[in-house]
Amino acid sequence: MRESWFKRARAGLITAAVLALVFSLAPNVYNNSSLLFMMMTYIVLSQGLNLLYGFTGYLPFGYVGFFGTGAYATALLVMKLHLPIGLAIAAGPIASMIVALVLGPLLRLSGAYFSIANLAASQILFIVIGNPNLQDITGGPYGVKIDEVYNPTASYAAMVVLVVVVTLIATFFRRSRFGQGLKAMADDPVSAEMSAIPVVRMRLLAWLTSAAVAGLAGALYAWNLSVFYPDAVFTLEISVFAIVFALFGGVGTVLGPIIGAGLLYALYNAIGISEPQYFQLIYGVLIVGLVMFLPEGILSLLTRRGINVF
Amino acid sequence: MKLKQFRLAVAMAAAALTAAGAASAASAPSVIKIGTLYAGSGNFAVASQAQYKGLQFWAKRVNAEGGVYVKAFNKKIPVKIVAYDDQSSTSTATTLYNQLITQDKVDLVVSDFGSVLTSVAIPLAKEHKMLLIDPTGSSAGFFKEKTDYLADVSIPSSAVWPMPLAKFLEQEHIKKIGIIYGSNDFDGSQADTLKAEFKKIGVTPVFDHAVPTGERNYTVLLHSAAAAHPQALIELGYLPNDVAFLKSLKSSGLHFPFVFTIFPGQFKQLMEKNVGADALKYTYSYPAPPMIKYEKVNLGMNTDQFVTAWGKTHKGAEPNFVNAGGYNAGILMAKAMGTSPKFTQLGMHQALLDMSGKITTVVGAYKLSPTGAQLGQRLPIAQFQPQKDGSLKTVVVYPDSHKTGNAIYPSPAG
Amino acid sequence: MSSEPILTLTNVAKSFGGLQVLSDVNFELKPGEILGLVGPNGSGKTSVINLISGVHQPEAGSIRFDGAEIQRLTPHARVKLGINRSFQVPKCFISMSVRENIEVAAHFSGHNADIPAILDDIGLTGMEATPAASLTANQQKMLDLGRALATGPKLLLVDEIGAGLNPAELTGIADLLKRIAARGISMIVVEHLMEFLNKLTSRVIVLSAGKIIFEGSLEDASHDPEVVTAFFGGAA
Amino acid sequence: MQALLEYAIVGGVLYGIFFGLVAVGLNLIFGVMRIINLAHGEFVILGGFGAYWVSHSLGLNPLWGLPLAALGAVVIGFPLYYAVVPGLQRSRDPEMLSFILFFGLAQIIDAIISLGFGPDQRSLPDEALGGGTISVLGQAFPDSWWVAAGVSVLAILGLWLYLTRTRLGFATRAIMANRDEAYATGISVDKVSAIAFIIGLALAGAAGVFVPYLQGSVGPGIGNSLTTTSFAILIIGSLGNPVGTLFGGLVFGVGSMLMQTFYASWSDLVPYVLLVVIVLVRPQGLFGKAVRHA
Amino acid sequence: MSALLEVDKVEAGYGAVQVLWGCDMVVNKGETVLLLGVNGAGKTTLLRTLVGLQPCRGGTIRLAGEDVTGLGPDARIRRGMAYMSELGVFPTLSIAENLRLGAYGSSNAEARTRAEAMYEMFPALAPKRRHAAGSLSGGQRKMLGLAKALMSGAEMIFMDEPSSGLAPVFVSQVIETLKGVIGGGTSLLIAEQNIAFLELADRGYLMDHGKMAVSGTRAELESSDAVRRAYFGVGAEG
Repeated sequence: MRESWFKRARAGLITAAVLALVFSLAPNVYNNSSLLFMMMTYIVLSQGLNLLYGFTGYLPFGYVGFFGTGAYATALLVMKLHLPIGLAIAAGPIASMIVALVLGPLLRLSGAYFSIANLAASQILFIVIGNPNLQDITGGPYGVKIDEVYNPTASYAAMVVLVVVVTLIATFFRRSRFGQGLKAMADDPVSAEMSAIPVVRMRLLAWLTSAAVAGLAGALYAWNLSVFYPDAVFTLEISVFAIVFALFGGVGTVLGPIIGAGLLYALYNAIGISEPQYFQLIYGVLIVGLVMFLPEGILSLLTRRGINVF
Repeated sequence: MKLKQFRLAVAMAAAALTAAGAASAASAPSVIKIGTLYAGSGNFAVASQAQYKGLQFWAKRVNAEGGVYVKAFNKKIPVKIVAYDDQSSTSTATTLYNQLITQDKVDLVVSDFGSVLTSVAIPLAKEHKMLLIDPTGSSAGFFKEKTDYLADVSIPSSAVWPMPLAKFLEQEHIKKIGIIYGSNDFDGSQADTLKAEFKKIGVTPVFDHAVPTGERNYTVLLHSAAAAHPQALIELGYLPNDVAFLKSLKSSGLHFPFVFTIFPGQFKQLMEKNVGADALKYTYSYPAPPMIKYEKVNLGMNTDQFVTAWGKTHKGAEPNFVNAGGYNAGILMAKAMGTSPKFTQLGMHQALLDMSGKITTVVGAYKLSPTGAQLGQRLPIAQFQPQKDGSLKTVVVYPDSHKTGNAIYPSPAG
Repeated sequence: MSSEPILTLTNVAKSFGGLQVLSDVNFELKPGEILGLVGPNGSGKTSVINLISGVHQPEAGSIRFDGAEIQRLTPHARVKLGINRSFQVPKCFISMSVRENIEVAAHFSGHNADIPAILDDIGLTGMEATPAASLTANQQKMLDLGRALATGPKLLLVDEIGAGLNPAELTGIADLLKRIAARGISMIVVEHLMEFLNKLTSRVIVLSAGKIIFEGSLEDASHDPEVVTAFFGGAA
Repeated sequence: MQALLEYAIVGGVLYGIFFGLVAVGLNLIFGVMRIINLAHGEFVILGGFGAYWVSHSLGLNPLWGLPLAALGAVVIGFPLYYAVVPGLQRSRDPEMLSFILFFGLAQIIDAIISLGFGPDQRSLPDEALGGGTISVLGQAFPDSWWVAAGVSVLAILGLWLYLTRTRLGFATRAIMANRDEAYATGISVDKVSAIAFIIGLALAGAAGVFVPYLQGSVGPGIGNSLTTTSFAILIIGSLGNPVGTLFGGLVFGVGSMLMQTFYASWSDLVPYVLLVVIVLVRPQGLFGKAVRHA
Repeated sequence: MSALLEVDKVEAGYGAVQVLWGCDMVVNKGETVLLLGVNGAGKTTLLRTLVGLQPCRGGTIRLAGEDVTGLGPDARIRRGMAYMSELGVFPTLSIAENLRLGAYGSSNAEARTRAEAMYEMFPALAPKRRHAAGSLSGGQRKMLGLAKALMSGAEMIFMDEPSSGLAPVFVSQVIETLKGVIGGGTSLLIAEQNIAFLELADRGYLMDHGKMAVSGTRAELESSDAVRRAYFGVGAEG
């Protein structure tokens, strides 16, 4: 009855392959690899956010908290314990999942309350990590420096892999029973329970997955940046960008966040490079315009015409 | 096929790059491109734009004279500044630094103001083997190992800033000291240095509090500090912290015999406008050029000339320290281009090292360490002493080599 | 069929914000039996369904299903044990198609549901791909029932399924519920419409202000003075 | 130690009352329109720049910034409301979309301030609000703090009177209680909401007048922290209740000042920790009365 | 008698679902009309469409001869409609405040006079005027909802299920109260599933599946087989 797993995953596999190809070849054409790296980072973050918001309806304003946690976990393990970079990176998502578990009770809140409480949680993480009293542990306000493992090529390659992995996770969410269950929960949690869906557990699972994605992105970002201060990985801007990009593309789909982040981040940089004086102004106007005229995201141009978007 | 052509193009571009890197006199560029970033908004906007203005000021002057003399080509070449707005964001700064290096293929990169926005450029510069001209990124952490790709040209490493302050306090036998400092690299490292220096002479601060970098409310803190009865209260913050601190101090009605803040010495006009001359009187700061004058310079303009020239191009405005820092970065780059036999990053770095200890500019003696740290240009200590007409005179009270008057200690109340 | 009750409620009580909605509720249900649950608006009928299905948890008393206490179990765990329900206001997954609505329930309950048969039961054959959002209110009601059937329930709680249906539809749904019961599925049917209930069962429980005031046949209920007062008050 | 404690408490009360004013406009807008005004802090800053302009360019007392804030709120708020709010409310997820829209608006306001005034901090003369100190319980605080707290109390009291004593105020609360029922009652929901929006902006602007006094200076770029702190305060208090917001401000002010006195570097944590604890333990806020839903 | 409300082929719905299918209806001045129908028949949607809370997708609605189809609810209510929803009150507002809002378009003095009249009509509310409406019992809330609707002084009042959520003893109370309202020159359109309300009505309509199935005088409806069939589900099989 049901299509084979391959058939269901096909669109995801193609998308992942295209992304891998594009980002592997792009540095040959346009060698500002930092920009490409940041674009991938935002694709991953928007997609990670989409896993939560697009499939469960919880919008985490404080998503950057997981990103920063992952970045710091990796950097500190390299700095303090001299772990090999691979192991340190693996610790990034683990750390952010631990944070997500601790913050699990926030999922009891709804709507704006969840979002704002999550924002507060990310600020708490930032203030604690950047606090001078914890300087010996976290580096405090001095930030971290792991330039001994700095490797832009390898970290770039790792981010390409992460883009692929996240695309596949999103495909799983979009095309699997698990994802269908999440959608059902978002539609109606009571009815979902009555369909034997373990609502609380699955919501937590989506939350942990989303956190792990941000943690891993943070870990790779830390590796790629190698010298940074706490606010570089805890700035609210990262949450806001991920949210704006995901919504711009269209949440609840796989392609939406990819297109949203890719297009809007490219546009952001195009404005920044061509019109530096009016950078902020133009970007602000653009965002306001998007929400007013395309509130359902750019993919709604297709879905409105009845085209089913992957 | 297409891919083949593409590969060929890439290979050729790479070859061209290598050739440009090892450039000989073969082909002189029509302009020298200097890439930099500034913050149009955000936390660092004020200082960042001041530094950018200084650099622009230099470029304008150099171009008015037909460009910068490049020894490798034995001719003057005009300079062009390529600048982007990083909005005080490190991630935006990262991509824009890379844009300057990889797309605009600038000849030299000048980092944005301060350690935070400089930090992300350091690994990028190293990766692309570009010399990073760092006017104001002074975090001690940057200068731990030898590098050919970093040169802090305009202000000393923040760890050495407070050395004269510590010495001065020791000289004045001030032992009960209170410190309030911001939780950031710039202020934290100064506080650490101060405390380490005090420890050497057996002094432990009677009041020692880190505050959040965004702290703007000092009224209650000042009251707590007063309860410890310090002979000297030192506040180490960013510009908005200093403004809030001095305003709170004035309106609180509290009085300390000795008060030190960082920024009035660098942005005197701005501080006077914000907190009023009354709030600044008898306080101490690091006087930076143009407040202290370096008459005998052997590169570029001396302080007075700089102030005059700046006024001419900026409707009579008085430059601040960071303006001078931006200008200083320009003249040092020019000097490096004018002396290096090869127009390469390594060549210019070597030239900058060779100048070390031999040059004095508008911001003072220039001394570059092999790790890229700036060791010259120590900031003296000055006190703002009120004059009869109500204006404030900046009196350098330490060290003796720059001294223009005696400190009035304890400062009179009221 | 054993004569052991499949469901037993003992001294069940529930209140919301200080308002006692149910007190001292006791009754049993035998396998394959259909029990009517009637009472005026606000008498606590839906609360009984909510407590059995786990949407709410009782403050006191016990609920035993198939020999085990279930009052502390989550709703989805109870679904897996074989309890399901329909909702008075149908709660379909509106972002999904008809088929997906049923599939998702079948999948998560682990029940190997015969989806075409269910679609046939609920009269939505041929509409598998229709988005649930564009079904009529009555079709959504049927889909809600189909979703419940897809989990392979042993006990089905039916909440006011007749409301808004015309006589022909009511007859149809009564027949359907009878067919379902004939498969050995026990049922509690909350209903306003006595005639409708009459087609399904003779055994009813009457609730009033959160208490059971009558248990017996529908026929007897209509002659019970307490029931008549509770139902028709002074208005009829 | 006792003196320090007293000083921190009195200071915290004054500071907290002022922050009640900072947050109350956000509360009103969130309560009535269910939109998240992420540009709230920017409107506070605009008020600060307005006062600076009044004082610096017109040579007037900065308190003239208060009527200017009201006027500005009408001029900006009225077209802004009709341009964005009704559209947002028709959308799929107004709360979340408003978050992005107002983030964009914050960017625009920031950019306009930067282009118009430059990036510098601006302060106002202390003398304009007295310049001396006033002591209570032997604890001296600058005149400007007392003026700010006084104006804040009056503004919040005024809002409370508006909400509880006037027909439009009833209508405003009715919309907070149930928008649909408000429509059904014949309330011109859009007009009443627009007025609430304007009042919210005016209160933010009024708070901005005192920012240079309580924060030393005003400058573009402090908007974010003002907005997040305001959110914390309105949730510590209660949604829709101006008196609750005042109370939330007090909890924040006293908490922060006590923390600053004893563990200064952690004082930033106060609003956020309070917020998280309160939403988990008592989501209706400290001041909210649970309404029974029968 | 002249027609106050004329409803002509009104259509409405939510999203992809159409609920109302060409509904026609007339309410004359001073008349009480009962809109009967079981749950889900479309009564609430019709009322919401008439008062402007739900967009009208087709047909016209006229009040006193004026086409109000395109007006918003506030404009319609200003023209003399009032609506008592199933919820009926603002739970967080006091009783006095609820009443004041009922007379939203009137002056303070006028509202005060009418409120006093309401406290007379509903004496149970008078001592609680400063209490939150949320603290009232279900029956009292219905009273308040009715009083709030009456406060407007509207010529045409729509009531959605005044009996819902009430114990039978309260239902009769509501009916008694409504008897006091009728005859004051106000037109009432009462949507109910409780047939007991028929005793109040001059005429009635029966809705079924979003359509007007039957209409007639009270006597006609009482004796109508169609009503029995559709409504009680009896008689269908003979």
